[in-house]
Amino acid sequence: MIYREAGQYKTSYLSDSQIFPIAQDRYAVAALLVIAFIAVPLFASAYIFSAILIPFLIFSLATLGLNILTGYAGQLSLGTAAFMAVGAFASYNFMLRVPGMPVLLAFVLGGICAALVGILFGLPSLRIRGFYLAASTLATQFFVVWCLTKVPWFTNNSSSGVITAQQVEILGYKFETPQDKYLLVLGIVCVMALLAKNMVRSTVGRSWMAVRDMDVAAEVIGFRIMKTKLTAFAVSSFYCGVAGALYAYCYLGTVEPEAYNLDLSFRILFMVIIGGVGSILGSFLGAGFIVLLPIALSIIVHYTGLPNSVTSNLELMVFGALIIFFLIVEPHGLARLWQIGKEKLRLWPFPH
Amino acid sequence: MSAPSAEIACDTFPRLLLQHASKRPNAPALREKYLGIWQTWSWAETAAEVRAMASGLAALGFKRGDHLAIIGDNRPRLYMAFAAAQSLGGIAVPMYQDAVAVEMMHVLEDAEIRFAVVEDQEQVDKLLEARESRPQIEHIIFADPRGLRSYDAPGLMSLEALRSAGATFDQAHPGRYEREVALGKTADVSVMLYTSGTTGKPKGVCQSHEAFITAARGGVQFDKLVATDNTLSYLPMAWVGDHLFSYAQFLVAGFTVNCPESADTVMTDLREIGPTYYFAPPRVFESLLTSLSIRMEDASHIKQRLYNAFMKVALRCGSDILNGRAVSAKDRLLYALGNVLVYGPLKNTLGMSRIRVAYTAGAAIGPDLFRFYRSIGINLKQLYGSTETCAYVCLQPDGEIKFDSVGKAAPGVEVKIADNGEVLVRGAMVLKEYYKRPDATAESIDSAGYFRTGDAGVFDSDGHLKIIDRAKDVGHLLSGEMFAPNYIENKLKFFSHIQEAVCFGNDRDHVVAFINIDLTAVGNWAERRHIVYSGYIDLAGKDEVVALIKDCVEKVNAELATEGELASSQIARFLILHKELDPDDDELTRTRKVRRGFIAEKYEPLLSALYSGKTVQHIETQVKFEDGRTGSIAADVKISDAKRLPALGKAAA
Amino acid sequence: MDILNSDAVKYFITVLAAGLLTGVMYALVALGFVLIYKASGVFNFAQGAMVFFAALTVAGLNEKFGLSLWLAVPITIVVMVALGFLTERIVLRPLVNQHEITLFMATIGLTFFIEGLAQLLWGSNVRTLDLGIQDVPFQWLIDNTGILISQFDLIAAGICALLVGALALLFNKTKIGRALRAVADDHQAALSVGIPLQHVWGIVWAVAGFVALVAGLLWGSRNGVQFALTFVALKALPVLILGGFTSVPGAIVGGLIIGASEKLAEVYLGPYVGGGIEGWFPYVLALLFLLVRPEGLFGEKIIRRI
Amino acid sequence: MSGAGVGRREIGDVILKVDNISLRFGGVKALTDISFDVREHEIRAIIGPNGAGKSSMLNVINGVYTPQQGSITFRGEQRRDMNTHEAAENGIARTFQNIALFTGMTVLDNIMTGRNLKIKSTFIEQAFWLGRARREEIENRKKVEEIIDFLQLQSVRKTPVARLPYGIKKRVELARALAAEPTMLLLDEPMAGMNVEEKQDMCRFVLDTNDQFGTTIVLIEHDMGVVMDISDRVVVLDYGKKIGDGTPTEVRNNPDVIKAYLGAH
Repeated sequence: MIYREAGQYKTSYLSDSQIFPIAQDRYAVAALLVIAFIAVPLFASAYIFSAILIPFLIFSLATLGLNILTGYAGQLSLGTAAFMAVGAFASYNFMLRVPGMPVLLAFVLGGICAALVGILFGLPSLRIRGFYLAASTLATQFFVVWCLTKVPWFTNNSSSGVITAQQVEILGYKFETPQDKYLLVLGIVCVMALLAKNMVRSTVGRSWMAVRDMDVAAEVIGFRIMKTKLTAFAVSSFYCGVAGALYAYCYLGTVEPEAYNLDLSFRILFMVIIGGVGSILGSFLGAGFIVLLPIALSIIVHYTGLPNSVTSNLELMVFGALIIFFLIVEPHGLARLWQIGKEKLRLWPFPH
Repeated sequence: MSAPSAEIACDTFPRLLLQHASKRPNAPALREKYLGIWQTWSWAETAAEVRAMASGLAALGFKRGDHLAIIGDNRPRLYMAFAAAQSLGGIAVPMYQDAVAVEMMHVLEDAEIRFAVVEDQEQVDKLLEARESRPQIEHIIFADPRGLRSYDAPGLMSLEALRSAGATFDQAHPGRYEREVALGKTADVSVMLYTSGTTGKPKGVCQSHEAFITAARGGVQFDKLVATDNTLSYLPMAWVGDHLFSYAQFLVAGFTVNCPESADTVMTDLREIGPTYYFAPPRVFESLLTSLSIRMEDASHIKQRLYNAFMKVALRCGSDILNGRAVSAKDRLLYALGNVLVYGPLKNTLGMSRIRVAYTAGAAIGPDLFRFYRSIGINLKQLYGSTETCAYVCLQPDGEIKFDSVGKAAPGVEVKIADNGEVLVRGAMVLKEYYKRPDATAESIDSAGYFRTGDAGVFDSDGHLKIIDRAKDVGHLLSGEMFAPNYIENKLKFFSHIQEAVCFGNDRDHVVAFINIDLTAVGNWAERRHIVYSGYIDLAGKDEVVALIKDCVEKVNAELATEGELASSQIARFLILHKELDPDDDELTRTRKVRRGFIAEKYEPLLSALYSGKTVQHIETQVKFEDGRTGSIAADVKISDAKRLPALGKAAA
Repeated sequence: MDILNSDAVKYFITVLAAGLLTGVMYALVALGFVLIYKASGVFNFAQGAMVFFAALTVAGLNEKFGLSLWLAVPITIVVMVALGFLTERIVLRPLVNQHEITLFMATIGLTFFIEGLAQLLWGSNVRTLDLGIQDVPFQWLIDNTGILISQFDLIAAGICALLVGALALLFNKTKIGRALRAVADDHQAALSVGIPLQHVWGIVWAVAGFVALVAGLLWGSRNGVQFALTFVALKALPVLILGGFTSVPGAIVGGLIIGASEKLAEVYLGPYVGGGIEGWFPYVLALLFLLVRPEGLFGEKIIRRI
Repeated sequence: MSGAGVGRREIGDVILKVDNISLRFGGVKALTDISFDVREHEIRAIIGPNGAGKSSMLNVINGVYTPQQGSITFRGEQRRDMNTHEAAENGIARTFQNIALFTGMTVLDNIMTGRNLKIKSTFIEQAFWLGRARREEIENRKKVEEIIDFLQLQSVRKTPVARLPYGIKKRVELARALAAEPTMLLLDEPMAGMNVEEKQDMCRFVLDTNDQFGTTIVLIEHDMGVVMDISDRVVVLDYGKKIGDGTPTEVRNNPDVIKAYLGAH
């Protein structure tokens, strides 16, 4: 309905392969960025920043990471939180042990450490597939958290195993308020989402999807299966690692290895499923949905006068039911619903 | 003659091209969707290509006055070939690309074609076959080399090779190209378009640069066309309309012509380009509306209601708003809302949201159809013209749109009605002559220089011309009343269920009709009523369908009853033909006009059955399939009576 | 024969036996997985949640309504069978013919749902479940060999053995069992000879629910009825990787290997690395094993044709 | 459609030679002692009844299966067996009997995957959409568009392949194989399941490919009419053994072949 595409023709491959080929989409995204970077910081409260927006952005990034691996490359992982943990604790140690370490570099290095661990634990994917692989990624989950708990060096000999993230300072500017942290996270997430989009629209993304859809054919046309899968593990883990570091530095502040438990892994998997397997946009939608759902539930529970303990159990049930619902009704999640809606708007008033 | 200067008059197409190339070298001239994107030629590039092609032709011995056949789909390089031939003082002869070999043969021979620029292997094959009996075809130049690598026929070369030969030739003969262009005179014949000819062999209509430039200038001025306009060229290049819109006006106004990727993708390409200036014959608008209605039928209930409600608003006030008349504030508001919710998106999905001016011509357009497009805000207008008048005689001025007229005489055109009702035209756009047919030329241009259009028409009180029929088709019933078959046929064809109609009645006591149903529309109608059918023949024979058509026929009768003398032309009996009329079977011309005489002869048993009172007639017909084989179809055709009303005018008198 | 009598060896045997007996209980959980996987190709991640749900229901009925075990257990059996049927009906039937990963993810959703439901119904505090069996060393063995083995573990192992035996009978001797095996071998073929596939799947889910109940009772009375029970099910995963997803004997042998190796690793390796390795050791073991033999000990090698 | 060999590229030297290939799956013998050669620029058909080992033969040539015995000589280089990746790098492309497209991608992306070996930029360059990555993307898009044009897939360019009709899917698979600019193309039943018109189109595309790019083509086909029309030489397999080899006419008159075919039907 709002789309007016007549007259939007492409005279070069560059303009044909841009991320948002439709002008209206470009305007909408530009408007959204303006709102996110300018309007929101002006008007949002500290609660909204720290309870909704910051976790939403961080989870989006982690979901994006898992989506690269699961959605694009077709490798199911239940160890997302472990890669996040590696990113967080590696960043912490880089900051701690390297004097003058810039915090952004520490995040990147944390991500790289996560990527290396990802490659290591991705090795089995060369021989096994499906839920054998999923089961084996659980090994990552348990092993990494155990390691971080048991090896005191990682937590700087903290007796409780809890670390406190260092002050975030970039070029002398200290990121202290929730608003500052929101802007930092937003900036990082935007850049990384852009990079992810670039990857999935290039050869590397096509190699992931090819391996996902038909690995024998992918091999026959010249993709190297091993390289492709390990790249997916590395990139995915890098994203999760950075998300894990942000989780520690910009959200929790103090954190113990157990914060990155299996439950978090599942939660991020849910975001992928509900948001949309194999969709960058879906990662954001899924994260938004799962961040907002408990808040909505607790409001409902509060108004219906049920005991608060109900909320957490109800949350589990609703999550579970939603997963099943989406898998049955719309396996490509909210992103597909969005896409269908958009198609309808483009064709409006015609049905097809 | 001295070397050309910038001051040279822009009165030939090559000089117009050079002018654009020097004034706006980087502006887009031609675009073609090729390899997935819109490849663009700027005016400078276009001029350079034309120069290379022209030089290449010159190197091959193409001389002033030579004819260059151009055959293929609408492609930028083929349009350039027109200019290349004209640069050398040659004459472009575009030919219908889907014509069968026999038809092509006549033109090739008549125009003494020695040179041809063609699109692809398909056309090369046709020409090579033609050459076996017409050895004068010396040079065949093809644009798309696909599949032609192993051909080694003499005189066959690629456009690429022609251009590089041209570049070499150009270097060896500096200034030659400029001299050739400067030699061109505005009165020279620039193009020869073959008339479709409902009877007899096609005649070559010789048009000068001046004729087409005058016609184009008139249109450009009339509709304020500018260099930033865009058109989509998808109608045959051999057709006068395309030559006016995609070549003459293109060079006069300097707008951009866009060529679609393939015949399958015209609709998508139309949507992508979103032309600002658009031309289509009524049948295109009609099939668009048909497919639109079919698509809407699948829409959800809410959408349908929304659509219907706002279409009502549009039909009530849309045309008035477009014509700039006074409309109530409430209607304006509703229309604005409708524009957001329905018309805007509708135009957008059709690729018509940027259209400033759209034209239709070539056949009569149904009032409902016409009203529909205008009501949703598309400035659709009718024009009247013919190959002999550069498709330019009458135009509808903005704000003065009437559904049943073709508008006022265009700038620079004199129109008058002869005593026998025939429309006569005089002006620069009238043809120079029919090629090698002084008899025909003399017959169609009178001593005062008026061209006989062959159409019967009248001027209404506002000075708008209304075309009734072909003058020669206008006949008389035995009772002496006027009988205008086309007029009746068009009324029938305005019903979406009727694809074609052929009426007979000259020198008879009443009118009868052959009808072709529209397979898509009637098929859909049948599906919704759960009527099972296997194909055209089966569907055409269904009683329900006969009843449907009978209803249409009777509505036409009711209209005719109000139109004075024509009231006697009400259809007494009709039948639904068992096969679709087809140009391949010579029943229609390439421009889809019915060949009434031929049809009457071919289906003689049916015609006599109509006049004999039979209710069923068996018939067997030869048909030609796409691959050239022939076969026959047989059917028992049902014949029905239609109710006729007393003439209203007469009853009152 | 002195070596056998040395303390070190006795200790080793004690640890090994304890591990093996735990392994039997792992095997019991794994059995639930195998049943469903064999019949319907679904990797039922929710098996652990079903174990938890069963144990909590028994404990809850016992605690909240004061029902004795003799009453609570039959009621729970009915509940579990119903849960199994419903799961098959609501969750899996609409997903039939979907990719196995999709089914797997659906069972993860199911896991959350069941866990939430269990705690919503019965609360989330830790409960004890007393089956009347003491978790004390078996005196006779201490007296005669000096090896400490839990009486509870022995009895639990006995129950497991009984259950496995019963299932074996069910599979091999009854009509339903034959249908089940036919379905497991080839869905299409089973359908074409007129075996009601969905009927069979319903039964399998019901049986899996029953197996979950037995496992829940044993694990619950041993470790207390709490959320951590769901992690026991996670232990079944390496068992399955080792044994192969489709093999009943595989589940048993795999369970024994995992049970024994994790205890041995904890006791002999743990102290050097800070302990707590039970949590991940089975996984890493299974992972290493996978690299050597991706189809598991008893699984069938898959030849992919193109 | 022009007849076999008319005006096509001149047939060159032997480009592929398989010697004494034997392949077993467990105890089942799929191929026994097969030898034949393929010459540059020719269209070589492999025919035979169902289960004759035709697909297995292609799988051996491009390294999906490893034969237990024999050797393969490709472009003068003799080896025990081919490895899939080497085969791709050496310019062997193929299509599959059961369409093996990447169902989650559009036609364009599917064909783009065929060009992966031409891409030199790393994933980091691609992530940043830097000079080389972007340039390669555009250069390869252009090549792909030429193939889309060649196989007349313009109208479905951006359609997800899952939505396409069968015949078009087959064509997209051919396009993906052609995108690699192969020296040798292995086609596994390219016309299976098609109607007459689609078959004609596909025949034309195969001949055009051979003509335009000089690609050597090895194809498996059931339709004897097609095989006789378009191939230069034919190998006949039956129960994993070679029972005939020669021009279409020779093969047609070979008594063993006649027997195998009559026996099979």
